[in-house]
Amino acid sequence: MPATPSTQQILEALLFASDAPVGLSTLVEVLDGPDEAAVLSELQAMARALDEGGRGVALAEIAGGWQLLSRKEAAPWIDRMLRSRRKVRLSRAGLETLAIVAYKQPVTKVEIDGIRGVDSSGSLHTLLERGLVVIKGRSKGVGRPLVYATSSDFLSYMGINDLADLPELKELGAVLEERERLEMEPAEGDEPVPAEAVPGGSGEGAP
Amino acid sequence: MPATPSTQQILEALLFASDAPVGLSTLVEVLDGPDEAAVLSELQAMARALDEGGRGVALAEIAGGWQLLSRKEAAPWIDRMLRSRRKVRLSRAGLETLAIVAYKQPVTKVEIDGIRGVDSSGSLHTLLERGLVVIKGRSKGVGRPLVYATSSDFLSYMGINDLADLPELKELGAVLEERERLEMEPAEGDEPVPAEAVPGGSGEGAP
Amino acid sequence: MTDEKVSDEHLPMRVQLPAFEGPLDLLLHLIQQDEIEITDIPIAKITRQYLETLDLMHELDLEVAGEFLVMAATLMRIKSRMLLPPPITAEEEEEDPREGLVRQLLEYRRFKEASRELERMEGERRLHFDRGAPAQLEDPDASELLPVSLFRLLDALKNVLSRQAPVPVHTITAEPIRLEEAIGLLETHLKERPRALFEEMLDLFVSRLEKITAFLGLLEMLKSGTIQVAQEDLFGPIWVEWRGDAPPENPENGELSEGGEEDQAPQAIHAEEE
Repeated sequence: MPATPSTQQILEALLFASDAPVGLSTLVEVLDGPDEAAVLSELQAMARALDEGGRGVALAEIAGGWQLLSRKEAAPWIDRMLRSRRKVRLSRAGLETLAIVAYKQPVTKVEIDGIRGVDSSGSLHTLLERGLVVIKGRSKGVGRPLVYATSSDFLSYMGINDLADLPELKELGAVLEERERLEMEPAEGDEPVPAEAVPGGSGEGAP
Repeated sequence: MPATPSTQQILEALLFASDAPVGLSTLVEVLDGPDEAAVLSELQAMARALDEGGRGVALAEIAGGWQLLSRKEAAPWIDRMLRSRRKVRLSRAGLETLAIVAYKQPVTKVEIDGIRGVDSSGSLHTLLERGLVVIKGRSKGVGRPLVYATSSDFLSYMGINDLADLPELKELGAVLEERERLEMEPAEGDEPVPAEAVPGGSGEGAP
Repeated sequence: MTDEKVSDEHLPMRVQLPAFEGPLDLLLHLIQQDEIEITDIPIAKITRQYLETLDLMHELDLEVAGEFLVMAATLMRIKSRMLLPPPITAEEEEEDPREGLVRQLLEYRRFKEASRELERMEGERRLHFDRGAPAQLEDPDASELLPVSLFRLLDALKNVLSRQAPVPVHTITAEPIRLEEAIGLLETHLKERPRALFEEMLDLFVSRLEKITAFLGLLEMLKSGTIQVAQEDLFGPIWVEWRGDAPPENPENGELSEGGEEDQAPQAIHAEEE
């Protein structure tokens, strides 16, 4: 390695030294030379090179920054090495609560409980404790209840860059629209709705 | 990347994800295929490839194990990155003291010590230094002790606009108390709660 | 009303009962199991199955949360309303008694499905490991504090209060004041009244020890340039003036003299203190 490392080398070293996403602006600032566009194209080149070079790590754009991550194909071996040193996965209750917060944020606990039909204190506690959900402030509504939102750790936890990267629940919109249409129609007794009028029961791949 | 990763790839991923140098014997055990001599020669090949490829990282044998490290030539940049991002965590004692000041302000040190049951000079000092807490004046009480309050920096530190936005204990009561008991088992409900704790199913108005 | 297959009335008496997140989860399960259209629930049948499941949960010694019972009552109420004859006037459109429940089920199902999607993403992300040994700076004179969430703050308060230390014996020993506390108090005071008499400032401090500390504080502030000290004539009163965080070399205020007096003033106070 030459005395003065190349941008590519510095970038790799920087990303390598970090266990969390590093923002593009931080990289630009630290490199103190190439502009944003240049750094971005270096990053893209690095991502490609890592993909093509048959390497054990990959460069991902996540939670608004760049981070090196091990390749998923190596997961079984890493699991074996780290054994139990990992955080447990979220419970079903936790995931339900998280989904409501993610899609309806900012949201109050009363709203969450209402949708789940069950008290969500325990799951909310876990989500707050793990930093995936934060108290965002207060709603303007009556009694000014606290509102909850997802954190940037949530993005990183889900491996996405942005809330807009959450899968769009087209089907949900469809369900509601369908409901509204049904409500418009005169209620013809209890006539069953044709099956295809209502999206199927399970959430299989929406287009 | 092929479905079955190469030994080289697995090795890189293992060394990347490990939080300490990994011993040769551990690597052999985790790989569960090639023998010690083979793994050693893979490691040596990887070290050479990283050296010759002008890469930002290097593979080194330290403390009886193998570890991937950023190249030392990149150290100044890494230092700069860490410095720009470097943040310290408020200690537990500091956080407790801050919580008491936030919720009981204006409050004297004797009161804080009384609540915490220990001397809080150190934490109070840190909080003053950090500008999260300020001396508000003197109490009218015996000895005219100093009284402490939170600063405006505290508000921005917590991400709120107003002290009134601080959540109250009773407001978050159940969420604070109730830890999901499962954690281990991914499919279980929230802890049962008395019926009146949950609005009859739908999310009707706040208290 | 819809065809309720009376034949198929046995609940699957599996020993293993799936864990239900709540009454809505259980209802969805029953509906899905019978392949019933969610918008047209055969309420009598579902109610029966629901109650049977609750019984089973009791038998299996599972805790049945209150919400399950609330839902049972709701189901029975809907059932009885369904039995009422339809309104006589055709104009008067009565809402289907199941309407509210259906809406709730659909809404819940939306998020249940979303949660499966999140679960998939979580699983996918967990295959990728973060760097295990990130670089760290050694010197701990850190510049910035990591943000703390409101939850952590409140949690800390809760912990502290639940520890509830024994009420301390109130011995009124003078609390030794720290230098930075003294400076803090002086600053607060000076921000309100930017020009004050030296003696007046020291009066803020009670004990002799505190006064000395305050004096050291003033020295410190002088050094850092946040205050200026001036004496109008040789044995006249000494004034302290607040200069904020402006750099010390900025002699704009003509009325306050700079230079040697800064050294002199503290001396005067010092003499007085002795």
